[in-house]
Amino acid sequence: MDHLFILGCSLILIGAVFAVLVKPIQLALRIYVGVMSAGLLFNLAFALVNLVHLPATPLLFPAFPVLSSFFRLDGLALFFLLIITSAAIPAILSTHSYLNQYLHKAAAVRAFLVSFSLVLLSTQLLVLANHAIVFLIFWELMTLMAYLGLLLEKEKPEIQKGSFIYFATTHFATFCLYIFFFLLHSQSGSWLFSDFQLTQTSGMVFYVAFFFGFVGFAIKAGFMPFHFWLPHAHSIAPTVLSAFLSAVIIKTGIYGIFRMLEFCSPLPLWIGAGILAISLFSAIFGVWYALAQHDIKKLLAYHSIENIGIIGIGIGLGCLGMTYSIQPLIWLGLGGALFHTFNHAIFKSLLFLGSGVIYSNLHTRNIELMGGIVKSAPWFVGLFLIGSVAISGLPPLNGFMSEFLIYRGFFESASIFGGYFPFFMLLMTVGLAFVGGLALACFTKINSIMFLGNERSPHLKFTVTGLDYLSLGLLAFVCLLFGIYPQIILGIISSVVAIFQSGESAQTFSTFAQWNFITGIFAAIILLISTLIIWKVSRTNQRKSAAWGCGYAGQTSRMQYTASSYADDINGIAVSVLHLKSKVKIPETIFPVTSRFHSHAGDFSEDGLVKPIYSWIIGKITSVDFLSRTDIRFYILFMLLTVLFYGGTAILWTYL
Amino acid sequence: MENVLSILFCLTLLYLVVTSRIKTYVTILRIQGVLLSLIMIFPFLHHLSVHLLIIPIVSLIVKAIIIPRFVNKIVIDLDVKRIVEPSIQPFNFLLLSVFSMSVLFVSAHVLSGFTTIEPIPFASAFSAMIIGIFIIIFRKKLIIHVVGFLILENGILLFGTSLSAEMPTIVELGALLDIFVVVFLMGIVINRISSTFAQPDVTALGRLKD
Amino acid sequence: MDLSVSLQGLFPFVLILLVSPFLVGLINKQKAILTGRIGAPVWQPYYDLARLSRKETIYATSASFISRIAPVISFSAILFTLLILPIGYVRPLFSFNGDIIVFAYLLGLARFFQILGAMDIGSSFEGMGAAREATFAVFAEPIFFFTLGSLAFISGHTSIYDIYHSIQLDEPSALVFIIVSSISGFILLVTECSRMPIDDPNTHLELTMIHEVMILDNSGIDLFLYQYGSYIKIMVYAVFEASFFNPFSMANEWLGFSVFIVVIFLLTTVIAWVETMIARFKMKSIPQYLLFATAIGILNLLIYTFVR
Amino acid sequence: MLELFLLTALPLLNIGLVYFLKNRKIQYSLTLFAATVHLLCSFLIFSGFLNPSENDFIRFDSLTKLFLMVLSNVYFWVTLVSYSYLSRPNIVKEEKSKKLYFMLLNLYLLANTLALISNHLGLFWVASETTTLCVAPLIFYYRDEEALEAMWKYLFLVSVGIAFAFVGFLFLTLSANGTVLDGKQLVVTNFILNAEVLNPIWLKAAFIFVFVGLSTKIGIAPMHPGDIDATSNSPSPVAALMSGSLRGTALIGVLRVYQIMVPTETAEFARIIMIIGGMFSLFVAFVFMFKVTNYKRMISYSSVEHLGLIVIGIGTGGIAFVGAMLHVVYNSITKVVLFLNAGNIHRAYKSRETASVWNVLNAMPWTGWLFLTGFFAIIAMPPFGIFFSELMIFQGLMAKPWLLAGVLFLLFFIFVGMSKTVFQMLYKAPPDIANLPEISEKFDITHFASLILLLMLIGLGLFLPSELYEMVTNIALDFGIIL
Repeated sequence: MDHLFILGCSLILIGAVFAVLVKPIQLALRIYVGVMSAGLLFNLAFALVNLVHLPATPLLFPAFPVLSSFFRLDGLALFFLLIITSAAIPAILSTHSYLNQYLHKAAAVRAFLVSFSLVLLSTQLLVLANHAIVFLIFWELMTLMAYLGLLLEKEKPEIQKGSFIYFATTHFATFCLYIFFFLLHSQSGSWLFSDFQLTQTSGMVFYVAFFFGFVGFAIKAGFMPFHFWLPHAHSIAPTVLSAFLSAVIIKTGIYGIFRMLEFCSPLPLWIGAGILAISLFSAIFGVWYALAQHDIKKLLAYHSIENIGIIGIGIGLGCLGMTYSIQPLIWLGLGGALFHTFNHAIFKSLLFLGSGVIYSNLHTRNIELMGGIVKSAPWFVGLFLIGSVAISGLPPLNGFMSEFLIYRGFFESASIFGGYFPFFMLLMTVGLAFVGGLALACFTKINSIMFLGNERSPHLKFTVTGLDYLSLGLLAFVCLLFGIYPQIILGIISSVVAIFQSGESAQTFSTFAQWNFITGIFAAIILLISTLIIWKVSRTNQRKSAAWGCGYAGQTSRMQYTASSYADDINGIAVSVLHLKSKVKIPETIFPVTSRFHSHAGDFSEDGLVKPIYSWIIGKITSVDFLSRTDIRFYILFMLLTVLFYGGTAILWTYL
Repeated sequence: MENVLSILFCLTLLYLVVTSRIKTYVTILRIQGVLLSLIMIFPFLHHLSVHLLIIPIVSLIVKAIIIPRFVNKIVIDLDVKRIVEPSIQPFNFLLLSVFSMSVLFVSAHVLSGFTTIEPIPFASAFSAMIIGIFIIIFRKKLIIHVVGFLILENGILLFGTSLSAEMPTIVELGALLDIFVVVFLMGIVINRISSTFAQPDVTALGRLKD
Repeated sequence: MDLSVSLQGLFPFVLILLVSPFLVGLINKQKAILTGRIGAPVWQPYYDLARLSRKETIYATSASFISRIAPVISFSAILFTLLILPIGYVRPLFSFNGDIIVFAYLLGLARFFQILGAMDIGSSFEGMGAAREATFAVFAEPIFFFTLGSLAFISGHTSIYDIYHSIQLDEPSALVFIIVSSISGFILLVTECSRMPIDDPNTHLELTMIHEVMILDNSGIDLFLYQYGSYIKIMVYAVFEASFFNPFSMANEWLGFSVFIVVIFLLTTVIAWVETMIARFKMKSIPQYLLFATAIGILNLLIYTFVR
Repeated sequence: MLELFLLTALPLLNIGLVYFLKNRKIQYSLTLFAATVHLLCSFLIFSGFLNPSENDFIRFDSLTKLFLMVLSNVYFWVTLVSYSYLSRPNIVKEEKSKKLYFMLLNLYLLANTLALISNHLGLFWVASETTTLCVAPLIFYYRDEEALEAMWKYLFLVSVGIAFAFVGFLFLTLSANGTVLDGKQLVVTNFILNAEVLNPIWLKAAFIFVFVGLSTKIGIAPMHPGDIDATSNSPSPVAALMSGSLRGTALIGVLRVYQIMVPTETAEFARIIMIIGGMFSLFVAFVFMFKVTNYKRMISYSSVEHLGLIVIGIGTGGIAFVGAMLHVVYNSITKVVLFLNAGNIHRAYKSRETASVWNVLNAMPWTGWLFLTGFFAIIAMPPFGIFFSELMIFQGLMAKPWLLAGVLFLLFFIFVGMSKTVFQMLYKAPPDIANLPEISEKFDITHFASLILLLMLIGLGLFLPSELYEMVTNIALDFGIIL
């Protein structure tokens, strides 16, 4: 079976080669998209076929025993491979139209294409790796190639800044992972994931290893307060890459956390509780920050943090289940987290790729300058809307289904645990509901401001290419399919989660809800909606008229409600927590003069944590000047002093 | 006898510390060269083989004749002021030198208690090294730095001869040649520096920094 | 479950569909009486709906297809929440594990599209209403999960029907718990259905409204769907509230039915009374009010957990 | 003896030939021929096809073989690009330097080879002093004030340092006084065989002096400034040569003394000293990465960092020692790439200041991308070799967790500081579009060399050849490390 995968990977590499070698850039781009999507399709097929045949885990390169011991095709790896490929195919399809605006910079485009295909490749191999060093290699390669991908418009200062923050932060994460894997290695004496074991009996090592592993993966995943790189990187990346960054690359952090759970069983209680706390925090503040943004991509980036938080809540729940070996909780928590990981990859790709289409038409990311797009591209808006509904976790789309599993986990845990547990679980549930409310507010905001009403800045035309429709349509279809009929994927997930379930009674998804029932309801809702719409459209007595303006007819598009004012009510509650800053110039005379309002959302982690520490260290460094002597006599003096110092060390070493 | 010569050697060092005339520095280099050659000739007196005579003669030529002459030539060429401006008070310098020399002598004495060293040549050698370094550290003129370096080398040579270790002749000759070339090169560089910068001392060399 | 049970659930569903405008009429009538007027007849909502369904539909020039689909989706979602909610002792048409979550999120779906429909016009009046709706929803959502969620957590059930049926009034703390929960539930009702003191359904001063201003540019069949939807929503929350008192009906079907009717009637009276006596809150202080309701929920659960 | 002849005679012959033949093309061909033969010869020795004879003066153990290979490799590529470097249009002053260039290069090869293969510390000392002497005029290539200052500082500081090292060697002989070693007191192999009888006090003193003295050449802080000035102001091939091979040559001196100490109880002390020195080097690199305004100096500080890391690795022992040896190889290759491309940037922008370099990636795509790739290699990104060697060093450091934490902290900030500078050079848009210097570049020999070297780096990293690994483990075995 593995020749499918080898074929896919080779096609991805061939795509990169074509991107470099084919002379006309237009043609190169076309061939690239074709070859790459073919390669990814092969890999998707590979993942699906193997997932269906779980729990059998075949070897990847059976012909080369050494190589095949470096990789492992277990359920978790294959599931993430599925996520990667299914998010990558639409991204690749969108590449064609998105890059059209940059074709005059052929070299930069080629560089981007090559790094993009290498990102795809290294991400796929990363999740299959079974060897810590191989994992680290692909981890760093992925970081590096994604960094190179960010440089498509490298002349812009904001891109230089954002990409640098991304690069530096992820490099830091890698250092944490070094420590993590070294500790694991020292515990087990092997580099293979399948041999790693981390038990609490090892004392200090357990805590240190867990701490560094979690920090390393959490930085990549974007848990608060390690998230500060994420809005920077996502907002400046070429949109197809933003989509992939958000949909897949930050998920490799989640993948790492899943692996970590596999290593550290049995889990102590504080791990689950800690993950729950940090995740809820990420979810709430992620979405709240998102609400304050005007930059569509930054906003989506903060939503990634929120969704990572939701995934984390699922994981935390699963950890509790693992601690007390409660099968349903493991299933609902980890299964919900996995499902949400998949779903987030789908709808976040949809939204990011959509924002890419907007950017290539309007050349702005500021939502306050958009509006009225629905009139020129209703189908496009419809697809984007599907993504928005899905990410808000509303039925009948897939976002709801995964949140549903996590909610079910909470309720389930309440009936199992006694004592204080129900209370805290209820608090978590309410927190999740609060997140849902905020997400709803946020996505009604962007959909309204970006698409509805009248154009704020006039644009000539809004073109969406066929390939864009194809990629967005595919994603929207998956959203709808897994919302209404999640049984397809839940079967797979239950066999994936089996890794984490000790004991024989691996439960299946059908135990926890009458899925067919839910499918029925959702289908009925859609049926009802469609019927009503058809009925309504068939009614003939309709007419158009100007909007009601309390008698004032001279409305302009600038009088529309703005994103800032829409979000003001909610953000006003937490100005200081959110580091919101606004500058207002109010007209004070009777006759109106120029007045303005400017608001900016900071970030507590960046402004309150990272920047102060960083500038403190840099300040200390640059104030060290005893070494910056130009006089050669000092060099000789240093030499003498060093000899004396070492001599003193020798004496101390001998006599102490 | 070696001890007497070593003590003489030390006395030249102290004179070096108190003097402020460049000409004296050159003279002392000469004297030290002669003293070292004398010390090195002792093995020959024991064995009486031509083989052992080569090194003292060559070092006499290099250390006592060629190098001082070369340094002297640079001094004249450069027309540097004869007076050395110290960056430390002469008295303090003397105090520091005497202090470090006494420390060295005492520790050499202590060490000779349980190892196989001869304390006086050992301590003299290290005094020469440390005073060579002090001269480099406390003087500004580059030519004086070269002299300081040579004093340091003389100390090392003394140290080498005080050990009974035998270097192959070729290696020893190579070492002498190397030192000569180093000094020669340094001379050329100083010449260049004096033609490029206003004055050949360390204050001119401050362009390379971070 | 077999067909007869399902059909049994269908009957109250149809009943509520028919009765819900009457409930609003009842509230309005009582309000009129309390303010010393005769007021419109209780059947007035039926007349309104009939009129709206006949009238032609006017769309603003700036409106897009969103305006056309939003009322439908919003209405359908509300309709389906009704299918999940148990009425008294009767098992609803759809009852399954986790339907409490579906219930809450279906209302969310309805709200989502109502907001979009409002924003579609591009008028700042609708924008203002939509923004408020979104804000208050954020704070109302936790109340729902606190009131019903705490019951669910205590009972260990995740289906609304089972939750209500698990309420046992065998000890005083449970009684207190139920009563406080019903207070939270009332605040939720007031918020979600845009009644006083959150929103004033009567004023037509655009700046002060929430729900009414959002549907400012809707007419004809769209307005019909919105209005009917909002009537159903009130009914849903009234039933939601009345079901807290479900335990009283455990013994006897007819007793239960009468308790149910009495509670709903009392509720309309309370709403009418509150709307007459209390002025609308300042918009800025509404979140605090809602957080207060959440706090009641927390306190309630804490007391219940630790007293027991 | 054939091997010895091949390694040394050809450069020796060339010195004379080059001196008399003034045509630069002929000079170049001769030198390149010698470099190729040297490369071939050391490769044959490395891979075990040739087994040279050894005596009191000459030795070919694994350590020598490895470092010889490094030297040959660096020297070959540097020679290869030298002609194109010399033919670049430039100012008149340099013409004089060009006459001596190839002669000094040959002399350098001769001296450096002798230093590496020497078994006799006296010979080592003479040879390594000679390397300093031939590098010094090369530093002065540009004949400007900075070069003059750099040359003076390097010459003086290294001379003093080498003198210190000589003191160290004398201490070593002193430590053997009155033992069986009397008479053959500077032959390394004899010392290693009889390490237990040596006097520990003098052994420690010897190590201190050798380490401090040679640090001036290796670039271990705080003896690094001379090295920094020299590598940053010399022409790029020379800088590459110094960073890539000369530092290694000095390192082998330290390693020889350490090897003597390994069986004795003083080894632990040597390790502590090396770790202190290494950490201090990392600290210096950490501080100056945020201060440098000159990109060549930045690369030199990166050398200080990596040599520091190597010394820490040696001091840590175990797998870290193996990592350090591999690091020597990888670092030398990477430094050549960086310096060669920095030289290209310097030629195009006529400045070594970071502030006057913009947007290299667009203006000079080949140089820019190669420089960027070299930068990724030096900050230990896979699949380049340094990633693997650093990983080994870190793994070894796990035994001393706090040290590892310190190293990682410093390395992270070094990375931050360095990448800020590099990225600014590579991407920053020019401040004034109108006054841009006309820059156009074609694929030339430096790019070819960089490309091959980078591929070599990837190959050596990913598919660590068993010969190399065996060699490194043999070295480790010589140092008493059994993996």
